[in-house]
Amino acid sequence: MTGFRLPDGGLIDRTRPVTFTWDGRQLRGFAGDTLASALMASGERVLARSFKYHRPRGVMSAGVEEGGALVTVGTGARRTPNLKATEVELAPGLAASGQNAWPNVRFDLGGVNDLFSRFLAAGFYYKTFMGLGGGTRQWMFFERFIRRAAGMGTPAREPDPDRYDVVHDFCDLLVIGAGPAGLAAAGLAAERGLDVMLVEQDFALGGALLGSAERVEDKPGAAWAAERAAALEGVRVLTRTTAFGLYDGNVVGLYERVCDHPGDTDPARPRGNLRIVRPARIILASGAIERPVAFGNNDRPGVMLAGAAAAYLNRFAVAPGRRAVIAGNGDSVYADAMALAGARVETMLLDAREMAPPELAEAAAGVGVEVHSGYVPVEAAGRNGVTGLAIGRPARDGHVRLERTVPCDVIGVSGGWSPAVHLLGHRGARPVWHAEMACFLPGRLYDGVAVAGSVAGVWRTEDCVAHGRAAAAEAVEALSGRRPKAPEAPAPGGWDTPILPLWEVTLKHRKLKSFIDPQNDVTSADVRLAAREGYDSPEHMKRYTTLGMAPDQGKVGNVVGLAVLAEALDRTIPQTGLTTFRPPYTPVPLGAFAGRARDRHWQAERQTPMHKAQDDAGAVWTDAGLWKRAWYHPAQPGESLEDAYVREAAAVRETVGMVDVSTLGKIAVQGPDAAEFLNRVYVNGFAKLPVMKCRYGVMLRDDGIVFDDGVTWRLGEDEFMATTTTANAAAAMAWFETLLQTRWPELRVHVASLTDQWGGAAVAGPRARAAIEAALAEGDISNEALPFMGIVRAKLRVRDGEIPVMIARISFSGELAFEVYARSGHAPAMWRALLAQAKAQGGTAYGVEALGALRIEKGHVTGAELDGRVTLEDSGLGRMASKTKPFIGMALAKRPDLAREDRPRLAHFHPVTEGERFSVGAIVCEEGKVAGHGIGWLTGVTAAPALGGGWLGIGFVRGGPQAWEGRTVVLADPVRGRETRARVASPHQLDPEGERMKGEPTHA
Amino acid sequence: MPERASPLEGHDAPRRFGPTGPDGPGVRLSERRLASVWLIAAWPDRLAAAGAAAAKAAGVEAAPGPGASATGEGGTLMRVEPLKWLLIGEAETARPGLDPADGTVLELGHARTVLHVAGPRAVELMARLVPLDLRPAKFPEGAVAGTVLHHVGVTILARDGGFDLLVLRSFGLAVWETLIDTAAQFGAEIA
Amino acid sequence: MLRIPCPFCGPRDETEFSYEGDASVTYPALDAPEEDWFEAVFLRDNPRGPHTELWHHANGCRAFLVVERDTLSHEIRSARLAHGPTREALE
Amino acid sequence: MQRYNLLSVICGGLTGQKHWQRVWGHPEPKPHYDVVIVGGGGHGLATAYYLAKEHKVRNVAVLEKGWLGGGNAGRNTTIVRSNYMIEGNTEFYEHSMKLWENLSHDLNYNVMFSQRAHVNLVFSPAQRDAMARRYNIMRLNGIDGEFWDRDTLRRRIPHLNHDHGRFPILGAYVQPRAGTARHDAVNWGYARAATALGVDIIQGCEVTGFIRKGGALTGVETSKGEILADRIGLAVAGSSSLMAHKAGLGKLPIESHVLQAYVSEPLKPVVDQVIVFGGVGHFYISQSDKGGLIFGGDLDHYNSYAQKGNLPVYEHVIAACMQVLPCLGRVRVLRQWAGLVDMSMDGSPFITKTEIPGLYLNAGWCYGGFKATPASGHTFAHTIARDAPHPANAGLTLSRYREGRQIDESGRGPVPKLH
Ligand SMILES: Cc1cc2nc3c(=O)[nH]c(=O)nc-3n(C[C@H](O)[C@H](O)[C@H](O)COP(=O)(O)OP(=O)(O)OC[C@H]3O[C@@H](n4cnc5c(N)ncnc54)[C@H](O)[C@@H]3O)c2cc1C
Ligand SMILES: NC(=O)c1ccc[n+]([C@@H]2O[C@H](COP(=O)([O-])OP(=O)(O)OC[C@H]3O[C@@H](n4cnc5c(N)ncnc54)[C@H](O)[C@@H]3O)[C@@H](O)[C@H]2O)c1
Ligand SMILES: Cc1cc2nc3c(=O)[nH]c(=O)nc-3n(C[C@H](O)[C@H](O)[C@H](O)COP(=O)(O)O)c2cc1C
Ligand SMILES: [Zn+2]
Repeated sequence: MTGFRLPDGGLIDRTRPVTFTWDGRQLRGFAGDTLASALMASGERVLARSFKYHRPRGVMSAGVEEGGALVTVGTGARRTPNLKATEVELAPGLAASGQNAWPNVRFDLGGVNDLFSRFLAAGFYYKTFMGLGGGTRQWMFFERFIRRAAGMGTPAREPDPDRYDVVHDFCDLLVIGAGPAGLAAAGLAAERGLDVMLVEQDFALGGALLGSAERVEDKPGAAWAAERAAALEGVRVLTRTTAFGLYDGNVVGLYERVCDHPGDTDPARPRGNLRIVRPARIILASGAIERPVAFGNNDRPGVMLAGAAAAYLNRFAVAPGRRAVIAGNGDSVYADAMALAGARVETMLLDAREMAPPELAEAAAGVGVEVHSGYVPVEAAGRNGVTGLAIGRPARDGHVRLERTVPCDVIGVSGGWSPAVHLLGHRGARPVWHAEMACFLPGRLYDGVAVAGSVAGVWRTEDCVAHGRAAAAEAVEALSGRRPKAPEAPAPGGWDTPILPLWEVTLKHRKLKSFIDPQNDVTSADVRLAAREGYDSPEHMKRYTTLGMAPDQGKVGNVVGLAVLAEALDRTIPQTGLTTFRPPYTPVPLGAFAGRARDRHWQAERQTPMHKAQDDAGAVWTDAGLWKRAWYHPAQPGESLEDAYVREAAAVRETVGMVDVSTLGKIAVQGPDAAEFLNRVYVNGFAKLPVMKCRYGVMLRDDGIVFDDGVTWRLGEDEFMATTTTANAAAAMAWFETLLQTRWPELRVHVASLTDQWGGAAVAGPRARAAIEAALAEGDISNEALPFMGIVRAKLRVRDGEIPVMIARISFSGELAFEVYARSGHAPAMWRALLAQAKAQGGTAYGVEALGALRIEKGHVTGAELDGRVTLEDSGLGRMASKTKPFIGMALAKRPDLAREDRPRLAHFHPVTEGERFSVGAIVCEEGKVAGHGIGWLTGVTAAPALGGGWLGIGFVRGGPQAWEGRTVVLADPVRGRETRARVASPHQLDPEGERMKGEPTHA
Repeated sequence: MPERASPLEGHDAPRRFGPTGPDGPGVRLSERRLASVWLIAAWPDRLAAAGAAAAKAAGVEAAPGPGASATGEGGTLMRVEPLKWLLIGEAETARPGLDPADGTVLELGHARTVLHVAGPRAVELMARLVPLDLRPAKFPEGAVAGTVLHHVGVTILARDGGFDLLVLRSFGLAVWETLIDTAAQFGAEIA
Repeated sequence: MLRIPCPFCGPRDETEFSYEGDASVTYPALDAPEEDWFEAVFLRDNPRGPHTELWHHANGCRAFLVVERDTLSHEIRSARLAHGPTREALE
Repeated sequence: MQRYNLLSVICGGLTGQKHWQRVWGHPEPKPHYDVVIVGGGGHGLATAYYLAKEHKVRNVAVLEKGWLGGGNAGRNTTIVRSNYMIEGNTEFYEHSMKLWENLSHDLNYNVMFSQRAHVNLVFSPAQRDAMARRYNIMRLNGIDGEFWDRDTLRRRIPHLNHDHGRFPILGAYVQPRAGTARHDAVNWGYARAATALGVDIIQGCEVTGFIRKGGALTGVETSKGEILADRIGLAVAGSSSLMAHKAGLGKLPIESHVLQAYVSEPLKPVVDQVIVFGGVGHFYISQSDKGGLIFGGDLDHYNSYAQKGNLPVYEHVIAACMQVLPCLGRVRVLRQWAGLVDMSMDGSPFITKTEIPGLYLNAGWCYGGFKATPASGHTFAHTIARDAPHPANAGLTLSRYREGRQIDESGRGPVPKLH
């Protein structure tokens, strides 16, 4: 027989029926059901198949410790695998299905594994599949089948359509768990004026009271809980919210399920929130989790925790079966048995203890429970569902004498209770074994963290309430600054008759297949095998058998497994030791941690002030760090990258071109010691740089390797603007602050970022001056007034007036060039005004590809060359280093390997065969020695009209160009299947004296 | 002087989006155009003197301490760094007078844009963006804080019951889009 | 999450800061011998336990802080401004 | 040593798993050994194995303070590759790759080395060019490496975020022979084989100091008493600075950091290769044979010995994961843990003699020591046995920094947190 709905009772809302589908079939439950209770009410028993043996599995609990019923919910992009049916709130239209089975969970071909289970003991895969004759081919052949059989649910292949938020919360007191202890704690703290947050993973408040028939202050527990909850004004109560991790600083991670439950599928709202809470104090009131006992076939559908059997009855008005056997070793099972009997379920109670507690036994018998003391469960009968239970009596030799089989269709088992101390373990605190109560209690507590209720081994409800209040009172005292006097909290305990530790039932002459971790199919025999083979540390046993490594993380199996291991090693449980608790307490969707940082919003996009102006004109964009930079400006739609950059570069050489340089880092350096500071930071000198002049500088790292380069402008006696590469702008700023605040505190210098204050355009080419002058409203940029590396202030005429600008004679392309800086708000107007004049001169806008071509022809280094491993001399800048003043990096730059003459130096490469090309990343090798690490590498390539029109490369070669006069080298590029011969030349062939940059244009 | 371009150009047309409840949108978003921004930085041993100059420029009693701001004729003076104040205003103001022996002044009028977040659910929106407790009790009118919004540095000023977010201009549009993306769930309006 | 008590801004998340390593390293004069620079740049105590280190409040008040933190328990005992003159000015 | 094969598994099934021998014991330490290895991680165990097997030095003890394989060896994301560019690294990691390819047979223990390809995504032309240099160097050294363009990548991994990412995926550089292995199996395989050759593996034995006579070290003080040794090899990864101080080596160029890793709930096959990317962020993911997705990214950027990580790195790593595999949004993180990585000043390791006679150092493994385990053991054993480096670890010296020969794959300079 299977489960069925009772005509009345439970906390479900019978006025709101909910239809849902299970493996495609329509079924019905009510609001307030979980998927598990609704399936049980519909008579479904086999809901899943186990990991290794593919044995049939049903509901084994009523909470997050569920080891059996793992299902998949949702379809298409919203398909969500591995959900525990006990944690899924029933919602209208919910589509749930079985997983890890073919064709379905009721009839699964994978079940054949169970027949061979004797060969598939723990760790068998370490001892075979290696194949013969070396190599990995045989293993990888078997691996394909193993991977398909393993794993549980199948994830979606489409992007998750839902969004999640990361929410930052702050409070005085965070209470975790809304059972009697948590509700009491939150209530008292709020009354005393604390700013309180109460979080509860369930969709209802009350904790264990929801599943028990117990009365509190002479009203049903659930009603008492609802009353307490209603009285919590001013408390932020978050249901469907799991505290999954406790971290340093007592910061707690929460996952709040927002839109995964009935009645709230608003598209604008996130599916869930990852909440990061920073409480001043925490009260952990997370309760305790019931443990099973390892007995024969204890994984069959119909075997569940005793408390769960009662909970389905009390909370969901579902009888798990017609004839139940409740088997336990402590007082708590009596209430469970009485609840079942009260619902006219024929119930037998086995109490492992010889002397059952008299009043409890009498009360149970009073409602028709057949009580047997001194009895234990031996072996469940039935395959796809329990049909009976063999019972017996423990004998002195530790085994059990089998007596008889009792027909039944549900078995509720209890081996005791494990306080949910997991969160305390996240920060490394080890729980302490309490032998008499056979459970681990919280160990050392961190300051600011208190425990309340059954998490501390306090079992009676009224004691839990008192414990909650005491913990809250302590928090109020602590936060008021007064030394908190320890309030009298109830001591652990509360059972009339002590529990009788019972971990495993064994027969003398027959081995029982008893499961400790039903999800990973780990049996007690596996644990003993691990001990026998030498994997006898609990950490080795865990990893060899995979006990506790499944989705329930051993919430019910870990302590039982540890007890079996301790017995196998003839040691006590505390001597053996528990494995480590790790976040998350229960699994959390990856999407929640990503929050809004999805797709395009993963990293913020930076735009220059002239972005829109160029975009409107059809610019094609590329990325430079977080910036968008114009890659090229197609003359007509569809123009290729190569055609565009050759055209643009030619314009700069022949008429005029304009490029957006706003992304360069710009740092204001102000104060009387500004010049001295720059002198120490750059290899070359700045003290004698005249005002309204600028100078190219290079910075080294402490270890003597080149860090960054750029032009520094002197705008006043005590005011400089240092420009850096786009990539190192933030790093350079932080580096300046490091030096000023931690190494040279005596220097009177202030630094601040100017990157976003100015938009900059480089106007380069023989007609650059003419183009700018046509737009000038004020200012003289003649060669006399504005010599090479000079700066002037001027005004440009724009559509609606005049704008102030700074103009500097800086050239990166090697042509006559000016960098025009306007304040960001005026920069679009500057760009439009200058571009109009440039076009009038036959010029164009150009992008970073053309910029690259021009600088390669000129032999300038960029980030492609300065890869964090090259020195000043390597990059052809050795002569810049000052001989007279010290600078950062000078000492370690002298290290022997950095000073070797045969280091790779900057050079140009020309193809020997006309028309041939080569690519960046090619390795420069000597003729006949195309192997090993070669003698250099290429960092940049381009078509080079200004240097003979052929293909041109820039890069490094051992000993520099002079070492390869008249000799060809091989450019090996095996990744692209190419090998070309090249001639090595000096990188400074184009206008080496720089007449174009410095003087009047001699040509054009 | 010609009109200044905004980094939100083309993206800030007034509209409503998300489920607005009976009592109107939960969040109102707008851009506040600044005309002048001056960074006043004191030498460590001249903090008081530089502070006095800053206060004078802002037209307030005294220069505000850490986490505070003061508003006067010359604009709003905010203490943003141990040795630095930021003076922002919607009117053009002259360069604050400061003796070089006391510190330095830097013009940053164009470096930032100000995004204003207002409305009954502004605090809830901000809790999804920055790791600070911006509830009125903890972050009253006039409070100032430098923090991080999705990896982007931002300075927050509590003003007119809402918040001014001072963002580097180049990040302006990206932060604006993040505000819109996150605010939709509260019912929002671009004013 | 490390909560770092910035003397200027108050307690803040580690995400606003950038960790800048061992604060007990003293860097020699720029033209000091290679060996002194080698030790300052390359060798570290790397203790398990109390550690004096630098944190830069990059997304906050841009101040460098000298923080005393235990590298095993992560407990933070103190934080002060690294720049002496500014520290004195604020006291 | 008892042979593991299909026959033995069948025999096990028929005899109720009774005939399996112990893989290792719990020997009490002898008063003297020829060689003592401090640290029972992958590197320490492998070193002991190769000392016994290749150099016939059998009077060896491995001293492990906790349980063997409990350090980084039991915590890593199991990625095995040999795609290194800088001289010294290229040779060393390919030497390791060749040892990996026969390791299950050498140890008679299935380490599950699965060569499913290491796919390094590329987001910008500049990144594509920079990596071309590394994969060309690999090819010139006989190491497999190729480039998958957009279409190939789209065909091989259709559910990557090809079109909607913050940066366009331009393709990927791939090492087909690279992949993953089962970390525990490597530790247990080496421990079992070393025990069979006579090595004593002593767990729960913490080295607390060193015994000196004259200038030389003659043994170690431990939680189980004094143990004398002619030669001592340090292989304690994240604890290297602590041991170096005690041994008199002074400061090392190392910072210890927490590196986190994550596993998802078990899933049917969804990620077949090892998928990684760097530059615009840092992320790596693969799927274990049990079905869990194993992934990680950057370390927690501050010094730490805590073996537990903090929330900001969750957000950083998982946002990177969702950027390239947005279909994993509803898949759930099952467990997060952390190891204690010894970050060196250039991101490369040290396998070398030291200035103290008889003391040898194996450290500086950063993110990447699991793939090095076979070669590290092999070359460290050679260095200890011969008191001279093997060709494959000749470049991995402590003195390289003084010479100005940093082996800096990333070019980020002497800042440990950046490697
Ligand atoms: C999260 C994470 C992910 C990683 N992912 C990868 C990856 O994908 N690929 C890769 O190649 N590498 C990876 N690594 C790096 C790799 O795991 C390590 O570099 C490598 O394992 C270090 O060598 P080991 O195994 O000997 O170290 P460990 O296993 O740490 O060995 C050191 C041992 O020394 C012991 N010890 C310490 N002090 C003492 C003492 N005083 N006395 C006695 N014993 C002592 C420790 O208990 C420890 O067992 C990862 C590391 C981590 C933490
Ligand atoms: N008779 C017995 O032996 C026995 C044993 C255990 C418990 N109990 C009963 O259980 C109750 C114990 O009261 P209590 O308040 O200590 O515990 P509780 O179990 O009633 O409540 C704990 C609550 O915390 C929630 N929770 C746990 N971990 C969480 C997390 N990480 N995040 C969010 N929520 C989480 C649970 O969902 C639950 O609602 C009493 O009624 C007691 O009588 C009895
Ligand atoms: C490659 C790999 C795979 C893992 N797979 C799982 C897993 O499937 N389930 C699980 O619970 N833990 C898994 N773990 C984590 C371990 O349980 C454990 O957290 C880790 O070894 C660190 O040990 P500690 O948590 O005891 O400190 C895995 C660890 C590694 C390195
Ligand atoms: Zn600060």
